[in-house]
Amino acid sequence: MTTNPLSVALFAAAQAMGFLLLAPLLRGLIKKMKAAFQLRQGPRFSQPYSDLRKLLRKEPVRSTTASWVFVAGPRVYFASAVVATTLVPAVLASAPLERAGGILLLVGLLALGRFALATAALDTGSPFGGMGASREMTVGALAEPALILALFTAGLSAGTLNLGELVRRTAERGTSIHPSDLLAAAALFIVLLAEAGRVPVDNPATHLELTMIHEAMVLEYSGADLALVEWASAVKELLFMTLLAGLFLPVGVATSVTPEALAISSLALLAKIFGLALLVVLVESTNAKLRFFRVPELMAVALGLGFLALAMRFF
Amino acid sequence: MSEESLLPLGLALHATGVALALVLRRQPAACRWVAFVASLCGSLTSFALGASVLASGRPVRGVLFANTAAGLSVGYTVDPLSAWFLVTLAVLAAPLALYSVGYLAHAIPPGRTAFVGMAWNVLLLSVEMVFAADGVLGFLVAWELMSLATAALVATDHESRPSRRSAYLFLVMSHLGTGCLVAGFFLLAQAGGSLAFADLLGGSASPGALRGLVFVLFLVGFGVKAGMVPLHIWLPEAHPAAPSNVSALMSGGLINAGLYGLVRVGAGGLGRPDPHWGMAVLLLGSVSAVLGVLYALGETDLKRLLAFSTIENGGIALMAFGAGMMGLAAGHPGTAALGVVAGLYHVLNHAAFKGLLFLGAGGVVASTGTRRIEELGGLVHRMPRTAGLFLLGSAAIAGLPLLNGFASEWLVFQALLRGFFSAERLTRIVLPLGGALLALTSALAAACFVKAFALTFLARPRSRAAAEARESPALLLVPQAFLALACVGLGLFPGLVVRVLGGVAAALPGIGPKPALAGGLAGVSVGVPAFDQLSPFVLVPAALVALGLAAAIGFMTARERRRAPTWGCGGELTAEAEYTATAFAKPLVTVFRDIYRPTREVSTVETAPYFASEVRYRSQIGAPFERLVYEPAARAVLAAAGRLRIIQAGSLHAYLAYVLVLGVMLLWWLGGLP
Amino acid sequence: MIHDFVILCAAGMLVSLYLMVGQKALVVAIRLYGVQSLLLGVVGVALGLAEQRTHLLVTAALTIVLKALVIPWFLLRVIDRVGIRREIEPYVNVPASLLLCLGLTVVGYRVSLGMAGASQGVAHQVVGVALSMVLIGLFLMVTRRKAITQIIALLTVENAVFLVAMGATSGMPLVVELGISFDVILAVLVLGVLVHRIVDRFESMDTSRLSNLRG
Amino acid sequence: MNLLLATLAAPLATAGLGALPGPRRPKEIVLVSGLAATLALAVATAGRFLAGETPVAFEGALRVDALSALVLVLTAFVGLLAGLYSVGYLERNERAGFVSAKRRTELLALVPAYLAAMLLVAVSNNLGILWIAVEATTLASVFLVAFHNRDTSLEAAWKFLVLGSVGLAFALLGTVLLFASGQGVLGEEMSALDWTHLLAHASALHPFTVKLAVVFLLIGYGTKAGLAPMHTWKPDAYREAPSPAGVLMAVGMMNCSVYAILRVHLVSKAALGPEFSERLLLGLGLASVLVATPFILIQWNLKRLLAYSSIEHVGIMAIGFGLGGEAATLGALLHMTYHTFAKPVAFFSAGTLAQLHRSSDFEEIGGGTLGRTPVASGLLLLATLMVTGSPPFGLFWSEMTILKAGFFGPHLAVVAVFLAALVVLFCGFFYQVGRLTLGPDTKPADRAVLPERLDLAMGTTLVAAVFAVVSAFYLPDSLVALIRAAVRVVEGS
Repeated sequence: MTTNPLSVALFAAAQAMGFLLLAPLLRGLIKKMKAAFQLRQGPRFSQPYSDLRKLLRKEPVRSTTASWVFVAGPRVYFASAVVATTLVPAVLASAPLERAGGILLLVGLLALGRFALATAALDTGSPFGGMGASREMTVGALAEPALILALFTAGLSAGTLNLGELVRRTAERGTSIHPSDLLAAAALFIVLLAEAGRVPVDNPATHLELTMIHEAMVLEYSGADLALVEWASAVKELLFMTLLAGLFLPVGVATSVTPEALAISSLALLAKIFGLALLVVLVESTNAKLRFFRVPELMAVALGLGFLALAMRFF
Repeated sequence: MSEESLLPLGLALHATGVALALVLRRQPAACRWVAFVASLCGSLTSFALGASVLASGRPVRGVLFANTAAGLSVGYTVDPLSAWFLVTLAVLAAPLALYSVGYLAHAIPPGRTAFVGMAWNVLLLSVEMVFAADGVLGFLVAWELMSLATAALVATDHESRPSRRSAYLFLVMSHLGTGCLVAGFFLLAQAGGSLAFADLLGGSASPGALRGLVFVLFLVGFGVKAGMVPLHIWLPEAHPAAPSNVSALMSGGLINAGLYGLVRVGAGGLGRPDPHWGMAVLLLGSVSAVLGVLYALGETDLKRLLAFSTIENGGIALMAFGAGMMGLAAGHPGTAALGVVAGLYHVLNHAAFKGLLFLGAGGVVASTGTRRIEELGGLVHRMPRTAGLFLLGSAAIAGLPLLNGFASEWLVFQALLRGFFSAERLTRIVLPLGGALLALTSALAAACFVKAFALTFLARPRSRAAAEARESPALLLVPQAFLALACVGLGLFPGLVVRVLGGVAAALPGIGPKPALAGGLAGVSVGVPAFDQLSPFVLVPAALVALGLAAAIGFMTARERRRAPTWGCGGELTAEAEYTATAFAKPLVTVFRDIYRPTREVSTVETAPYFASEVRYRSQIGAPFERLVYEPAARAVLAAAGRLRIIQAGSLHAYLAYVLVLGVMLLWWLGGLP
Repeated sequence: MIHDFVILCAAGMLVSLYLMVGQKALVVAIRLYGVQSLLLGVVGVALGLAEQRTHLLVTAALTIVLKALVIPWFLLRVIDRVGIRREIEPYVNVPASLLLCLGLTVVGYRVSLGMAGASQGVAHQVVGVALSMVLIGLFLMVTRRKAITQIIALLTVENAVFLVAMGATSGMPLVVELGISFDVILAVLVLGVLVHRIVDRFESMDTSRLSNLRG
Repeated sequence: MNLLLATLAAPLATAGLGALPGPRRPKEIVLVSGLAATLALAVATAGRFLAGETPVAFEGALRVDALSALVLVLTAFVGLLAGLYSVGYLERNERAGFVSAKRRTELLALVPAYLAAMLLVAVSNNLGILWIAVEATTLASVFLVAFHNRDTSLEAAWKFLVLGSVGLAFALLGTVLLFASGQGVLGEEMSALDWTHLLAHASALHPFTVKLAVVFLLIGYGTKAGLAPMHTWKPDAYREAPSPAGVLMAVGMMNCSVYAILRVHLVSKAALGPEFSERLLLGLGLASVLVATPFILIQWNLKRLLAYSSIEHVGIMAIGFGLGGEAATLGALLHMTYHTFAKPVAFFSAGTLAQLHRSSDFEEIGGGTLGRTPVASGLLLLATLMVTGSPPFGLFWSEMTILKAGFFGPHLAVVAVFLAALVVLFCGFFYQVGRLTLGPDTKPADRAVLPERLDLAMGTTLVAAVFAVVSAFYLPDSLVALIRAAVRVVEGS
């Protein structure tokens, strides 16, 4: 695709903006659908936007114990999520900054965000922060291999680890549903649940100290700091869904920059993400949250799926 | 100044350091400066040599000394591979020398300054010689000297039992290794009769059982130094016991000696390797990596934690080499080159960030007097610069993007995956398994170093010493800053490093030119057609913009900020309530309990029924290898020796009986002869 | 016929050694040693006369004077001084010892057969006797506790060597012969001196007590 | 006067003068100057040989070829060191208030006498003379072993003498048999027992008898050399003998016994071909190395530790000769040379430690000597590096030469075991010396320690150390030439 720095920059900015603006909507959507499942009215779609606005207005209260690390944490987390969005192909069958790197770089960026936030969470000396950080890193440590294996399956079957290239090739090849793809997709989906802090791994709605992971980690944050964290998390969730959609059912992805192609692929993307959101909602409302020490088993399942996918594909 | 004279010059500088340290042993301050400035110059010289060889690609040869009586002469050859390791060593040793000047001042009793200075220079001299030796005997001399000097340095504080013990353990293990090397080299030379590496490791060894045996001997001999599980047991003991500057050198510089040897013999040195060799190295590497990081995670002693992570990183390099060897065995020089490049890159990176971390830890230990993470905390306020540098080191070693750890681990992944298309069934299972384990390793490493940094530097101090810590002096900080810079630079421009390393790999026997990876300022690209590429600095503007955005959001929206004590569920929150390192690692320790085999004991003191006034919790992580392999072996040997005592029971009659029996036996044998 | 005579004497020496093994009285042992040395001397004389070797005669005379007379006398004085007369129970009891000695004799002869081709006809039988004497003498040193007994046993070993020298060779060169004899005498003296010191120190000649240095 | 005879006469005269009663100083001066003269004469003799002539005396009964010259020089060198050290040793003892004048006379007389006997061994060209000389060394040294006149020293002396005599009896038998094997070939005059003569007629000797003779000679002289299983006297004798005598036994006597064994080996090779005696030497050598290993691991006494180390080293030499061939022989002779340079350092530093602590048992010395007697302990550590064959010191080179030759040769199994034993020995030796010198000061409270001074003994140790270190990097060309020539003698080329 294009290599002209300016257009690349614009493309990247546009995609990042897109993610930033749409991510809260996804959260709202999921909330709404969950409510619908529970035969409740539920908040408006736009509720997350209002929440963000509220948080951004509030004055951030910071612990007297905390240091600059506490402040840096959310910002690095946010930045890493935003940069990550420029590495995945969304509407177009190419990622804005795909020259920078592929699957591994993406995973690395997500790890960076986790690292930053977990470190910052330990800065206040609050036991909850520690607990959250510890648990977040535990889950992450187990989720990352699964994620990598799932992505490798896709990458190796296409013969490239570069996401843009990967989507292009799969798009050319058309969707061939190989069993290994299904397994990999399943693994990726489980990782998505973990990374997005969804039931059964975590419960974004709870504030009961002993069960929470992500929420415990950010317990000490408030105001704009908290807003950044929440926003970034939403972006991450959307990012994962886009990734899933792009890698495993590249239907209607725009391989050329023409209005109709773009229109089609945007619609297709929205549809896919809606489907995934529905899936998440289904899982969330039909499952109970797992005991924390059962989570590793779930991750092991994901890891197993990923490995199996790879083996099936290449053995 | 000609290239040939550079190595002798460097060694001579170290030797002068030894001599001057001996002369000035009565004035510690002067002694420090002289010894370590000499070592600094020596390192710079060897850096210059290495750099020029890497630039030109032409090996440099020369003779060092000859023992006329035995008719042995010791020469040296610095080919690109040696040059790479020399450069790696220098990158670490140069800042270390500076650091040592400041560090030794208040880390060791002045009476031992001269000793440390001398041993230090001997050590560097011998390691440089290990990398440069061009023949078996020179190599063995250097290898032995290296072990002895290291043991001496570990035993610097010989009054304390641990350092004595670990020095001895190190000596024993490295001697086992040396024994294997001697056997291996001479068996290898048996065919040709020449002891020159050019003949031995030129890839001319003919396949066969003997070659297999030789490789196993080398694997053990070099594996000991590389800290390869299960030969690693000395490492977590010896590295922490030594003064921190020595620990840094051992972790960042000495294990490289083992890795160097393995590359020499593995990457075509013994001819095209058997497929099993590469697989063995890969698997041993994976095991080392995972176990290393797991034990590091479970560790609450800062320096031991770093030592275990050294085992991990050695393992990662081994994985890369293993993948390379498998590629070589399968007849894919491209993959082989990729593996070697990845491994060598990681070696350099490890030298940079592990050095940085050990120096930081050294500063902490020097100013707080404790290595136990549980007794630290809150140092970010007292030692902000150290904290910042340590954080950067942690991020680098955790393999986070834009830093060097990520770049090399990225290459290791590539090596593992490239082997994929070209390999037969078994390999196709082993390689992705390796990939999964590598992913697990780096994820665990992230967890481990979140703990290492956050619980050491953040929150409230958990001990008086930590509360009264003060920032290290500039002499300690500048070297760390340099290494931090190296971490960033190596992370941002992998392409340049890879271009250099491509030359190194191409110079190896059996690999030859045409490695399947291209590198340049733009970055690295692997495989044709483009399999994957990495150019981190493309990401830099994006990252800056995003950070700016985040900062702006935070900055513009909030009018004023408020400071308040951390919420303590209504109560006053004290340092005791903080999450400890043990607690932080607990979930993962529980998840991997089958590996850790932790022993815990919980004792409750109850003042009244159901009212515990205090609860004590101890948790110990088992050391399976020591318990199951080494201790029984040692016991068996000593028991056997004890039983043999009977030979010399003091009875003259018995002694005469020996002679009689020998005589009778020999006569009987003679009578049987025709 | 002279050869038969030599072999007869040699056999006699062996017999005397067996007798030594068979009993415990120190005095008898010393006397037996004297007899043994005398037989050795006789061998020397016989061979010397038969083959007209004057220096063999000299050696023989030397042997008789020193070993049959002087050394026994010296040893007897030592045990008088020390006042110990009997060998206490040896490590191996007498019957067993005799059996083992038979075995050692077999070993000695078995080896000596290999020399059958050597220049002189008599050689290998003499050597057979001598080798068995050497082994038995050493065996005696192993099994007996008293210092004196050990010295005697050592001396019988020396006798065996001389037997070979006379029987299997036509006698060693005289200078060597003299030097060796001189050294043997010195050795005996030194041994005697040590025995004195030991007895003074330990009030006993039982060398099995000298076992404090172990490991 | 014949230079060779002078070389032998000098120490004898010194011994005679030393035996005379008289004030201390002059006798010490006589001793040292006498031994210095001996060394000078020995070197001169060797020089004569290098110049191309072969010094002889008593119509060839004494003869100096390369091997003799090498042993001669090395032994004389050790003799001088021992002489210097014994003077310092006596001074110290007087400081501590031991050692009567009588004892002093004994030492001053016996040391040179012992040396004289050893030199005679080194230059004897005649089996008979050789035997007599070896017997003489035994008689001279037995009183050195008994020097301290403790119960234990008597015990050690007794064992030393009895075992030695048995060995000598065997050696004598071997000599006689060797003579017998050449009936009608060698003739009957004195020269019949000369090496040169024997080698000349080797092919005509009766093979089986030679085999028999070689067996007895190897056992006999092996006893003096301390090859297992005849080594048992060594630890006792070394522990009891005063350090100067100890070093004479451990180096001088060992070299001479090895010399004797080599002569036998040569005859055997000439008469039977190499395999026979090489196999025996290999077996005995390996046995010695293996026997030394466990006792070094469990050792309780510093001097016994050194004894076992010397058993190990003689074993290494035997293995070297047993492996046969140019390279291995060179390695073995180098080993002898470097061992001669390294061992005195070990003995002297250990002796100093023992003397200052009035005991050589580890318990009674107590750990952490590096704090109490830094110089001696440092030298002991240095010596440990040397005798364990650590680079860059000489024994490393010789051991490598032997190992290389071994791995190139047919006896792979033997060499592998040998290598393993070397590794274990290194670890054991360092364990013992480490626990002695390093660590906190754990001296038994009730023992007083003499202060460490730079006295003559310490000076000697330092000089020896300098020699040892320098020798690793530089051997004078003449010495190298001597070694090479000796290799040619052994290899018969």
